[in-house]
Amino acid sequence: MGDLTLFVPEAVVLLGAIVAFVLSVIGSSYRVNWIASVIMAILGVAMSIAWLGAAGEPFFPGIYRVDAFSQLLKVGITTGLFLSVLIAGNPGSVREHSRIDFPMFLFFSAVGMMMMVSATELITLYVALELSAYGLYILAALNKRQREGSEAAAKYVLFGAASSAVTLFGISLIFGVARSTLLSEIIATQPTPLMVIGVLLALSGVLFKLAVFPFHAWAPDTYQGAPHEAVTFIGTASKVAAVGVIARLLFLAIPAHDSLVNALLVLCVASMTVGNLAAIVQNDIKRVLAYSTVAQAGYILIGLVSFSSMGVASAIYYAVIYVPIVFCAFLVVCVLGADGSNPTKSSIAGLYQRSPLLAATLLVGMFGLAGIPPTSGFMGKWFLFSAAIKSDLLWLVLIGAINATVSLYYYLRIIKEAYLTPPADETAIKVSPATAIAAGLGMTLVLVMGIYPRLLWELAEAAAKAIN
Amino acid sequence: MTLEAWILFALVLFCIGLYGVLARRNLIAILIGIELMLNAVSVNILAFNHFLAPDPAVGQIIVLFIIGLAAAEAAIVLSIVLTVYRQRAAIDVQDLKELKG
Amino acid sequence: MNHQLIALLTVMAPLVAFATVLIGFRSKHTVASSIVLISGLVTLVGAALLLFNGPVDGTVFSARWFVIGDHVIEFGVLLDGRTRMMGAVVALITFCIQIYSLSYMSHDPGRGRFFAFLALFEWSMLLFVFASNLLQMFIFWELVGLASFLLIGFWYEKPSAVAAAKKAFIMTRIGDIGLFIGLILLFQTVGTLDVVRITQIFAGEGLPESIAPGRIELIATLLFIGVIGKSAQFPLHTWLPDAMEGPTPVSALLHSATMVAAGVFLVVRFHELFLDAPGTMRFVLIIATTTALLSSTMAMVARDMKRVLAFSSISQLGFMLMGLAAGSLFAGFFHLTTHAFFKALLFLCAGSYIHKFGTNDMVAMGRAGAAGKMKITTIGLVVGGAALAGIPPLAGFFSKEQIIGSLHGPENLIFRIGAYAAAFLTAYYTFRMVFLILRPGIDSEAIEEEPAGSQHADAHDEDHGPAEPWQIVGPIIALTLGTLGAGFLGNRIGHTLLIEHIHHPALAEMAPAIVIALLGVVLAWLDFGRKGARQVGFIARLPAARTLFENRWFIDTVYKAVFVRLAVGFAKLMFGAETRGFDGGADKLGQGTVAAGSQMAKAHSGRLQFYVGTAFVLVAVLVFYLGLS
Amino acid sequence: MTSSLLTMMLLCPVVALVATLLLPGRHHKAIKIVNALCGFASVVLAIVVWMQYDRSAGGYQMLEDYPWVPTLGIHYTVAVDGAGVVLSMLTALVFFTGVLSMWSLEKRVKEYFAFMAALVIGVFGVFISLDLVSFFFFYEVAVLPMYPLIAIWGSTRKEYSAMKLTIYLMAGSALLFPGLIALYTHGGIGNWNIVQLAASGNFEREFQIFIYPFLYIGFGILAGMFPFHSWSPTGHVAAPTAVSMLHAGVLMKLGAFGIFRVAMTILPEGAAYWAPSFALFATIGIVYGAFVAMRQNDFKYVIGFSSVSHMGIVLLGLNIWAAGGDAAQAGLDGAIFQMFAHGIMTALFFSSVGFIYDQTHDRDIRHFGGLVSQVPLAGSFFIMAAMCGMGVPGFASFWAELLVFIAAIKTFPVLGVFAIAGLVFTAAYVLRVFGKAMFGPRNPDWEKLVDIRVKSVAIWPRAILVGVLLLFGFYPSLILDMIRTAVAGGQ
Repeated sequence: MGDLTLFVPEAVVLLGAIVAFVLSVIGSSYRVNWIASVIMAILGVAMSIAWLGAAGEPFFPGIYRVDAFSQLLKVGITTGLFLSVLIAGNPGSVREHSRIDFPMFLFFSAVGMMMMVSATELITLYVALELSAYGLYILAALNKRQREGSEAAAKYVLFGAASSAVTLFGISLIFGVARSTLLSEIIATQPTPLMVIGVLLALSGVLFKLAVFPFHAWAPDTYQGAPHEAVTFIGTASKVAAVGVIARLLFLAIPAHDSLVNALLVLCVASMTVGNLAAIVQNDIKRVLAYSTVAQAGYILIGLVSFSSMGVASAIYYAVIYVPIVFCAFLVVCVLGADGSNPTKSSIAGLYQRSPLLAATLLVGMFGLAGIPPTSGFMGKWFLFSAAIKSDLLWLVLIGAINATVSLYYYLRIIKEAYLTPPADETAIKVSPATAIAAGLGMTLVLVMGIYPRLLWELAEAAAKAIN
Repeated sequence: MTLEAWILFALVLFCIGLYGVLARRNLIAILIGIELMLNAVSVNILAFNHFLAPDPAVGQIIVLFIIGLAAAEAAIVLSIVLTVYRQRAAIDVQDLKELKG
Repeated sequence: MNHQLIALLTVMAPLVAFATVLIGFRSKHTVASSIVLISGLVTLVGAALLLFNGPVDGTVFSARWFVIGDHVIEFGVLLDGRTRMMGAVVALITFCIQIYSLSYMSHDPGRGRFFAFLALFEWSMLLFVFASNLLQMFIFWELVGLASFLLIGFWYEKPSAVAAAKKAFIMTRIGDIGLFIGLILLFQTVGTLDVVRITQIFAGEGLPESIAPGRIELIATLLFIGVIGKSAQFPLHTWLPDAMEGPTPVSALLHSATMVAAGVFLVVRFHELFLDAPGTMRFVLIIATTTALLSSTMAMVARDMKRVLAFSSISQLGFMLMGLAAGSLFAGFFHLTTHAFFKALLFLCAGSYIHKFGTNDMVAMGRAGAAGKMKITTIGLVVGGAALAGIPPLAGFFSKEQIIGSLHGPENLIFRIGAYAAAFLTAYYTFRMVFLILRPGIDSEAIEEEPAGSQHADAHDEDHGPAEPWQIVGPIIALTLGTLGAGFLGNRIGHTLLIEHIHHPALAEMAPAIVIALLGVVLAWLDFGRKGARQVGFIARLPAARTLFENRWFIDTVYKAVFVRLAVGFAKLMFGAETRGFDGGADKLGQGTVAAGSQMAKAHSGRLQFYVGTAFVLVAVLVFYLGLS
Repeated sequence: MTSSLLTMMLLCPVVALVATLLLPGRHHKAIKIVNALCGFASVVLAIVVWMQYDRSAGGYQMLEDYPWVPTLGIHYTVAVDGAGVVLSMLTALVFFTGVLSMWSLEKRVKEYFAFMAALVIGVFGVFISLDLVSFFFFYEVAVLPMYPLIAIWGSTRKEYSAMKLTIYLMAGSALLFPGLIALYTHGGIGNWNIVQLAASGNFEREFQIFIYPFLYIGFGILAGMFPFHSWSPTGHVAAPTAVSMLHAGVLMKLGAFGIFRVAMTILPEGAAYWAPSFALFATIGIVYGAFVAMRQNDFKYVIGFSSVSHMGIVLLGLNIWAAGGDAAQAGLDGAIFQMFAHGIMTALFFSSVGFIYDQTHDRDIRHFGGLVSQVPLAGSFFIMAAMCGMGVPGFASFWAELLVFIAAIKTFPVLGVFAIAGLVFTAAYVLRVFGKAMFGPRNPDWEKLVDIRVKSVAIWPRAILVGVLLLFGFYPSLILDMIRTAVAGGQ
């Protein structure tokens, strides 16, 4: 047995899940449950940050590794968790009688994600993957508008289950070739074509999580039908975890990476293009964000397919900064959709007059997604593209940059609605203090990491080194 | 039976499951298709385990995990199917196309 | 006083006046005109001092101004014979015209601005003349164009004036491009733009061996293209007749000592260079002769007094260039000087009539009793006309003799004949003008053919004040005296130009020209002057010729039909390319992207099994690919 | 010597931005005053920079260097050479006069000045950055605020134009991304410093030839390069006065400056290889812009296409520099001078047109007549700007064009002749506007127009701009000597 203290961040989040569970069982009010959850989430973030420098293996050798890589991603995950919990003070789109369980699923899922990024053994990885997914499946079904919620959840869970079956099939192939499930042993094996196929198949489950084409189609539908607060979590933390897993798995096939890279390049380009194109004509803001997620997944893949330390670092960097950026966008969705409805372009019209804070948050979020300085999105893209060009993928960067241009079109249209179109209803929007804090926090994170990227980047570089 | 035969069998099983997922309209049938795919994987792993693995216990443990996870997954899928049923009084996958575009 | 100070005062006084008036006193007319007049006087005195006791040669002032590559271009004032002489002429004539304008423009609401522009005009011309390098010349050449644009279009609410100003600017600018390119090539060839250096190089120091054959010809031709535009030579002459849309004092200035004179002065300035390009000189000769003849014919049928004078200017400019091209610097420059006097005089006289009678039509003026009512003006007109016609012993006679004299030798025979012909026509149309005013035939046929549009005269209301106030009479008298006397200054001018031997033609040489000029006068007398003359010129009796001449050989028409339409068509084409091609194309691309997005969104049909199926098919394809490789 | 002058200059708009954001939106006057003060401060600092710059030494001066992301070699490095000094001055002037010319703004004052300050931050940043990343960072910062500025305060299809402009410029950035990064990865010196990259000599000829078009076209789009110019007139037309001033005045210069500072400096061989082709495009742009302008009836479209034409001159000059040869220096001097002159001139243009438009809400030249007599001052300012545009001596742009043309005749004789011929076409369209709107019979509809009052704020920006145009028009070596040091350090 290793040093169990290394498991503290996960343990805190797990404890949070248990607290939330207990509180719901003893019938306390949602308010109490929420406050407790916020505290636990803050603890989780604090512990993750405190354990940033930790390294070692808390359990049996080879199956679970705590290192710079996993810890940085955990910070991202817990940040996502914290922000998602913070704005769930009054989750209007979640069914009334299910609200009390809402935080618990977030926490359980977060535990799964944190384990995903630390898992160094295939079955552990798979279990963590499923653990993180189950909570999300349930969360998706909790929409107040149950007809939509159930459809969203059904699509999500069935697609998810099918791709996890494929993942498992891939794992079985890897196992067959390497005769082990420990990544450290697999990596030592000479990869055969079968092994490469296995890696590709095994990736499908995480590609699904990241919503990479062709495993993306659930995203728009689920985003649209799931409660806003749940989507906030799905859209932030789970991407970080997925990036971590992909980074780990890809390195299994490094020696034979040419064809695998080509395969992933196809997915990468297709993701960016499909996501951006489909997002153009959307009216529902959540659908826009869903398709934009698909495109962003493509950008992240640019870093990963660069197959270099810098590429991984840039992907990690992007995944982490992506959390507050997307959060800024979803925060607005949550506030505007507090009655359970989905905000559309027309419902954000004149947002500036109704709430300058929300409009600014939206602006920062959109600019972040579009990669406009001084938001962190710009630096993120810059790092990704730098990595790709270092790996001689100039054309990929060109495609990515053109896609970024296309994406600007729909981001700007949202901003235009918020700032230009006069509102149909001029009443000011009330923003709760917690939400205001969350908005401020989100914007600060986006801007600070854009203007001062150094700290996070160096962490990401260390993380990328740790993975090799 | 040789390893190849087992693998072939697993592959066929997997494809049958996949067919179920893609072609059946009933949500429960789709779930069953997924279960078949998982079982195919189990077969696969056991075959590899039996013929190749240094330590036969590993495969068996993996399969136990798979079975357990599959059960949990089934529970979740069923519960969601139930909500679908409540809303639409049907569990036809073809009805699930209100969210689109 | 030292020369530097005088020179600076001379050239900068008008600028100070211009700036002061424009910024501070645009609407305080009296102050404005006083300031400009004072500056004009300062300039005049300065120019006179420079002319009579200035140093013969040398740059008296220079300041680092600009850098091209490694070459420093300096802003300088160069004094030598040519510049001192020309500067004095410019200053004198401008001052006369400024005084004249006091009365002429006295009722114009914009006269503050008018005087400011006059000062700008004078300043530009002076610095053009005194420039120490070609670039500076070019700059002030352009500013002269700008000032004349502003003055021609002075009555900017009149569309015809605006059109005329625009035409003047664009047509001269076409020439300027030639000059500009020539300037650059010259700079590249000899490596300097300094006037003195260039003169030295071409005068005898010799050129570097490496210069490609024909290079000097090319440069000279390009420079001459600038002259064609500025001095209104064929084929860019058409702006000048239109340019009298401006107030008459402006025309007087434009046609005598500034604007058009600038072109000729450029050739004077770089005469050494032109002499080194014999091919170009032939070309200049051809153009100049053509222009002299062509515009004379146009003058024969015009009834607008200012238009007749405008055509005569074109023709006389042709004469000057003929002289220069024939190799005689003195002849060309002499004629430039004398012409400045009598042409300014003629325009001032014309303005005086126009001011009084409110029409530009000579027939109408004559009928209104112009000759009787305005004696001094009429004397001026007769003297100026005689000078223009080349009647001895007036100014124009001597200078024209010099030009014809310079066209000696068999190779110039045809040009000499052309010059005689032009001289004949000049005498004819000048005296046609004189007789139409002096001896109006009340029942002559000419009256019935009132040309359309001759009532556009610039005098706004008739008969204000005395017919001949001192501000108008004074300059006319001064210029009349100048016209009477300038012809005898030939030696003096030659001396100033440092020309040692001036060829004074003998009487026998002069005889043909005198005879021809008198013939022209006589013919004019027969057609217009004698009692009972029908007052219809012999040309007017030839319908074909008349139509041709009245329509100015259809040159304007052709320009309008070909070049203007070509430009407009080209602009239309470009506009179409922009809206449908570059701009429209970009829009199309955007629309295409959105349409693709719409299709893409439609593909997400919401059907789960389609989603999953697509994913599996694609994964299968990739697996297949991985398996193969 | 280290000094923080440049950073201080950069901080002027930053202070303006922060102060504007902190001030309550209803205090219009306070916001305007704060911005005007910051603008004025930046002018003062630009003048100080101008004075402090040691012309005899040349090269890059007032260097400040702080690591930003050190492991990737990204620094915040600022320094100026002569070109940077001149263009910083331009920016400061346009910033200050831009604020003044929007003094009467009443609509959403706070956001307006915030966005404008953001734009100016970007522009300053580009002109002083020596690090490719910070260069591009500021470049993008400068571009984006145009969208809200046009879309909110603009006119005539404002949303369409704003979107078109932004997308077009971002498409340019799409080319810059791979181009700039390739410089870094290929440079192999582990940092993004423009000077060091240029000196590294690690770019072999094939690479330069391959990468150069990315950078040239990417920056060129912002410079209004034919055939990728069509965003620019559309944007001009829609933009409000001060935004047009900024847009044509400084924003388009960023593109040209990028070509000069990044593409040509780092990739000289590639630049030389492509120079004839791109010079051809630049020349087409000169003539083409003039001809299209001849057909336009909207004041701002005319000016917009004139900008295409004038920026063609800038690009031509730059390409002459890139092509090398005897005339290279003159070409570059002319190009940078033209950037400055055109910036001031266009700002003056737009501020005059804006003054008229604010009262009439009409910009069709056919609907006007005799404006000089109706609004003598505004009309005169317009005429002066137009004359500068025509290259009339006495105005700054004359010298700039002169230099470019002299160099063009030497390096690309045929193109040079066409470019010079463009002067005639320019005169044609400018005079057309004069004839239709400024001169001619007064249009009775606009008899009630109010002219610029001599004692109002409105006269200041115009007077300053005219003053600058004339100052450098009459005494060009004042600025030219500064520009010339650019090359001493740059080459």
